[in-house]
Amino acid sequence: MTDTNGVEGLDRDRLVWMWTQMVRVREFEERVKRTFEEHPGVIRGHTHLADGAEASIVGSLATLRPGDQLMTTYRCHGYPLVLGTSPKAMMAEIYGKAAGLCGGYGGSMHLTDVSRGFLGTSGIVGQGIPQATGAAYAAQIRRQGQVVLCFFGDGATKQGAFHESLNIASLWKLPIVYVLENNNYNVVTRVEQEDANAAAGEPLAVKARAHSMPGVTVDGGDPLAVYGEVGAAVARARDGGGPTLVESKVYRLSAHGNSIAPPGVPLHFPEHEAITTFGATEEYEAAKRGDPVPRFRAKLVTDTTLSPAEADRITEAARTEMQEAVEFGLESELPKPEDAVKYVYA
Amino acid sequence: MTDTNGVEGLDRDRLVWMWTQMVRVREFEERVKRTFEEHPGVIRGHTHLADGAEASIVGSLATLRPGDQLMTTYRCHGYPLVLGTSPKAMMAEIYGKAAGLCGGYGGSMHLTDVSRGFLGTSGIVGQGIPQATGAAYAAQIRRQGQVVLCFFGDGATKQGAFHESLNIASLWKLPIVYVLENNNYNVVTRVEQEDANAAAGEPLAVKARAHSMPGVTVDGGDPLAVYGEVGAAVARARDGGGPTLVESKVYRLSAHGNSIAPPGVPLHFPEHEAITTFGATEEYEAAKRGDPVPRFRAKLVTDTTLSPAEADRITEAARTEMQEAVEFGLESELPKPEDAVKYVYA
Amino acid sequence: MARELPYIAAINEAIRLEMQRDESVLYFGQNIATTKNDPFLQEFGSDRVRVTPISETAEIGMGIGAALAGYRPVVELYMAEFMLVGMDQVVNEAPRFRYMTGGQVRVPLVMKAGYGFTAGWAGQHTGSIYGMFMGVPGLKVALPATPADAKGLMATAIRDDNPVCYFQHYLLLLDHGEVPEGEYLVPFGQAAVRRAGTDVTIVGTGWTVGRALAAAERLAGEGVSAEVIDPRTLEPLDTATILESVAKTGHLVLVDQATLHASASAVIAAEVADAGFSYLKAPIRQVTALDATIPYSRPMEEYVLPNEDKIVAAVHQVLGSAPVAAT
Amino acid sequence: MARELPYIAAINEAIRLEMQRDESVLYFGQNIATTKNDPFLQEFGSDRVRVTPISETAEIGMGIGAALAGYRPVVELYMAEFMLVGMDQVVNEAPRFRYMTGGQVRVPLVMKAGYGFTAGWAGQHTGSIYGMFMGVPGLKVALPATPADAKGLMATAIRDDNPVCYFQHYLLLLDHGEVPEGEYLVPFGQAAVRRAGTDVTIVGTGWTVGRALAAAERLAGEGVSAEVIDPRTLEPLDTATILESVAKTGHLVLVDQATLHASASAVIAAEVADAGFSYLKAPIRQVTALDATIPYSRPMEEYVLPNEDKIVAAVHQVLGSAPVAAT
Ligand SMILES: Cc1ncc(C[n+]2csc(CCOP(=O)(O)OP(=O)(O)O)c2C)c(N)n1
Ligand SMILES: Cc1ncc(C[n+]2csc(CCOP(=O)(O)OP(=O)(O)O)c2C)c(N)n1
Ligand SMILES: [Mg+2]
Ligand SMILES: [Mg+2]
Repeated sequence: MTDTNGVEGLDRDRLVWMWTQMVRVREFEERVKRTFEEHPGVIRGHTHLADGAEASIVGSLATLRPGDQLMTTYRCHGYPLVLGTSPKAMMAEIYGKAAGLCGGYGGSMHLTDVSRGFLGTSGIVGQGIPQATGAAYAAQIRRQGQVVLCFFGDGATKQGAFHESLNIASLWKLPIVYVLENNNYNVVTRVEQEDANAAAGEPLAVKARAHSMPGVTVDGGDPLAVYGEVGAAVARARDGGGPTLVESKVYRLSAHGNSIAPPGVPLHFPEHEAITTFGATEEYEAAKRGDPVPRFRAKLVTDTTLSPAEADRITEAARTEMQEAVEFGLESELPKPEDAVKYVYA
Repeated sequence: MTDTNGVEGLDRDRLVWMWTQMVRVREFEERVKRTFEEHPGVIRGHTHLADGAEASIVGSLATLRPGDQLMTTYRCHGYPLVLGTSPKAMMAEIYGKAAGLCGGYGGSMHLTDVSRGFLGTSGIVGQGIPQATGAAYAAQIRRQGQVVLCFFGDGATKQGAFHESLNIASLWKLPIVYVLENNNYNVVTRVEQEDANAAAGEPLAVKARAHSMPGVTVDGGDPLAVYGEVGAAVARARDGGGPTLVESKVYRLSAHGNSIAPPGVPLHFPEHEAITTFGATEEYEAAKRGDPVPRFRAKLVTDTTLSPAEADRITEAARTEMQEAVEFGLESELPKPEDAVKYVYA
Repeated sequence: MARELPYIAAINEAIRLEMQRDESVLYFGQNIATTKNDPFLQEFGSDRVRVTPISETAEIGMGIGAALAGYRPVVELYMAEFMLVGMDQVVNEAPRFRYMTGGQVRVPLVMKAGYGFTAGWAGQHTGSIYGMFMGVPGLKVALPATPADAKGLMATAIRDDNPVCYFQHYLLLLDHGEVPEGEYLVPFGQAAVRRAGTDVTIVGTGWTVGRALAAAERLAGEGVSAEVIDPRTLEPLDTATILESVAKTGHLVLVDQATLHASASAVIAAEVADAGFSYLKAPIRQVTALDATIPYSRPMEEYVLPNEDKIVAAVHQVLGSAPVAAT
Repeated sequence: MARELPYIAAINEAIRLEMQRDESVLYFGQNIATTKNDPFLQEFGSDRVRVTPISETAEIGMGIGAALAGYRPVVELYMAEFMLVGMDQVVNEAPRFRYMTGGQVRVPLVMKAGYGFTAGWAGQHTGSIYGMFMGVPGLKVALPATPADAKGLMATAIRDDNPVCYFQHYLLLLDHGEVPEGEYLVPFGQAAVRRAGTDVTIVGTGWTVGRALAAAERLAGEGVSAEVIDPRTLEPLDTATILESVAKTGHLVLVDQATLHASASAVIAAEVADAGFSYLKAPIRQVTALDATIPYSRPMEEYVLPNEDKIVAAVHQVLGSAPVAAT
């Protein structure tokens, strides 16, 4: 058994914790997805899942200290689970219940847990990036060594907001790490269809060059690799060394989101666009074979950090936990209609 | 006398033409500036001059063929003069007269001459860049070998619109050349105060890297150097090789624009911000010593392309021409008030 | 019997017919035509049909540039809120070029986006923000409420020489209705009287037209005859048809999915309170969304939206209060 | 005698006093504090006062983020139109965070910008676009018309826990007026009656308040007593004060620098046409900018703007037409 796996500061407990979080995210998302079939009508609007990005999320968040902060996109279920937010409150939110994390006001796209440093999400592509940058400005002048993580997708790098923010962060040496989750797709558009770097065979991390900022690309399927790169960037940011762009290459294992339809038409979760749109079944199958959750389990089992039995127990516990979240969500009450006019103004 | 000065395709006449155009731009701008003192109240709103950028403008536009197009910012007086637009119509526009290039609707910031391929300007920083990119898309699919030049300032590269456009142009291999006139200032902000590249001592042309696009930096005080770089980029664009970012380093020799004041307070043209804001008199004096108009004259005279007497005649002719423009502008009629509701809809 | 089509298919039919008719019509935007199987791509080729990156500022700006250069782009923007990231292009660039150049250029550009998706899409994807585009000189705004209008207004938008915001309603996408075949144009600035009536005028747009019609049906059961008007375009706005109706009914109820102060109904109310004042027998009542961001959860979402009950109640109020105004 | 200050100095005084009072207040934006001599920089240091690049989307977005993280940023945006390039942040982000998180957060953010610079600044820099920010739940809008209000509304804006658009008027920047020293707060949602009168109510905002007062003065010479009201904030909007006045005068003229369909006056007219209908003795008339982009040349610019003649004429119309409504 290796205590650190070559990544500084990760002992056995932490490694097991990392895999546990990955499993918890996966099990949560599986149940969100299944809700569309098993409880039609309970989830409304648009829901985006993090399955496939677990290693990247956990590897990133494992680098944080209490007091650090983050902001994300609409694809936001993974982060709070790792931060310790109650999956019951999260599922209840996704089900639109009063006991939800945001009281049923926000839903799937806007899970936020300020008490754990998760300041919020934007459903508008790229627009959370300057917001996280502003939080990093606050962290800089508060001088308590806080760091901000900013998560967004490959598509978001095509929004001007991305570049405007990186320029300022670099210029002001803000304590922020930009984690670009490159999952190769913006809905049904492949990254090389919309990104000049990708079309030229370059990594998206080269965009950092435009802002005299370090940019790195990492295998987002490997939580330790992510931990290493994001951790180095976090350490530099904490030391006043400024921001970093970390491109984390992931593959989302579900479709972009559930089907989009007017009320009355039942919503469902379609197959991945690689298959439905591009007929690239083999691409998808390969991604499935590289699924980061079993992959990291295999690694931990192989190097005897984790026994198969313990792994099974962890999985089982996550299943139970998330099933309870589903039940909690289903049984919770809907909000009172007239509460809709609360929280408009502070 | 050298026929080409090392730059392909420039014979003596063309070189003299280039210097002539530089002088014409300078003389025009001088008179615009003087109008604030000599004819107070005639120019309203905000006026931005091109003095200092003449070599860059002429070197760039000399690369164009009939049918090519361009778009610019509010700092737009130089380009149409070189394209052959009547200075009388331009001055009348700046004076708000009915005989103005745009009938008095647009004023100094919006000089446009569609008949010469000058499609328009935006007064909103960076917003003309996607527009020029759209014109380049039109040129690409029209398949007549047209190229579009897109002019903007160093400050504009901090607008998201800049990056969004460059990505698409690179991805689609659009026939466009982005000419970034880096004059070191955004009003009273120095480029290293707002730009991460400049702060890191890098040229702004490195921004092109973010879009897998060639980026070059050129001495914008030397029309032949500009002609060479923009010309190479135009040739590549015309051949389907895609866009280029050309950073042309210039120094504006006047303040950003005239003073900003409510009606009733007379407007004037202040001294350059290097002096008024930063007390960097020597910086400004050095720029004056490097003034591209006498500099190119000296070069042409030294290599005997131009005789001093001919240079004087050219200058005199430009003065007369621009003085006539002033007089035309002053004598022209104001528009009819009720014409204000024309041209709202096509 | 005439052919029926869903609203969404009617829109696509209009684009397709206009692209067949006029080679200068382009169609581009996010997440369209990303494979060779795309029917637009197959029929019109990749010069005229292109997927763009998620770059609304550039997309709309490029639409303007291509329009200045002689083309007629239709930019697919999916949701009206996404236009906000490129809002300067929409309201401070596209509609100003012609004017600022003294009439030298035209900007024939269709900005096509959905709106009003109050089906659990929560705070940022459900807006009814057409009000922001009203009163922008040079800009036109179309809000089709039926499949036929969806087709006819799109065709007109594409042929218009000005920038047009074409806002389709997300809740109507699958609504079926008769749609004329072949060339079909619905003129801008001509309201449709969706139901004739004599006691009260109800004006709605988009999805609220259906709510107003349902309310009118219910009111008919009570013996109240409501006239329902759909302006179809907000710019130009056909106030004449509304005034004519109010001249007849003396009562006006306006239904709007936007909040009160962001609504098109406020603009209409203000017009009628001027030019139609002498016709009015009672206050003008607006039935709008409540002043809240759209919440995710269904009971709260329903609570903030206009509905038939609220419309019927408003009609009762204006009819009941008529004697007050007469004193 | 109380101290006089120009409008612009009053704004700066408010920011300075609030920054002294509360360390969490930040001030950043373009082209401010670029040298050590800047008074804000000297007094408050570069943590709290910073020049930003020309990146409105990032500037406003960063304001939101800093607000979420506990600060109270004032973002200097210069001209309201420049907010259009970051419009999503203004209307679809800042005002929605609190609501979408079920009240977990607050976004105390002041977006400060000038507007209405109809002094030859032509088509893209002269807009009166406050209407776009009305009816956005969660957002407040202040439009100071006097130096005192410029100070008092800014102080209130900075202390408000919600995003506030603070729009100063470019034509008023050098107007002098009495400004209280020290702490001075003007509450939001409280209109000011600028002149008392009995025959007609005139409502204006910003620069048009002065035009309305001048018209009222002229009308007084004719024996017409006009009450002039300045709402001071558009959100919240003090309709009560306007209704009270109309209850007294029976006549309403609204003056707005925006075009008719983009005006705040349409919103006010609609409110009065409902809640104040029974008070009205005549049509509600709006005096707004004509439906054109603002032209550069002076005669055309003057032509499209509201002015005293137009206001006086509108008052004549509503007073003259009063008997019609009484039949
Ligand atoms: C400004 C804007 N444009 C378009 C959309 C619609 N949209 C929602 S998610 C999405 C794809 C984003 O792709 P990416 O950034 O790669 O994130 P991913 O969903 O792959 O995690 C798009 C286009 C939006 N929400 N906002
Ligand atoms: C979006 C936007 N923000 C701010 C302004 C105000 N403004 C006008 S010109 C200018 C400076 C632009 O600098 P640069 O791009 O370097 O061009 P230069 O004036 O130096 O030629 C600024 C900030 C504007 N017009 N548009
Ligand atoms: Mg993606
Ligand atoms: Mg500059």
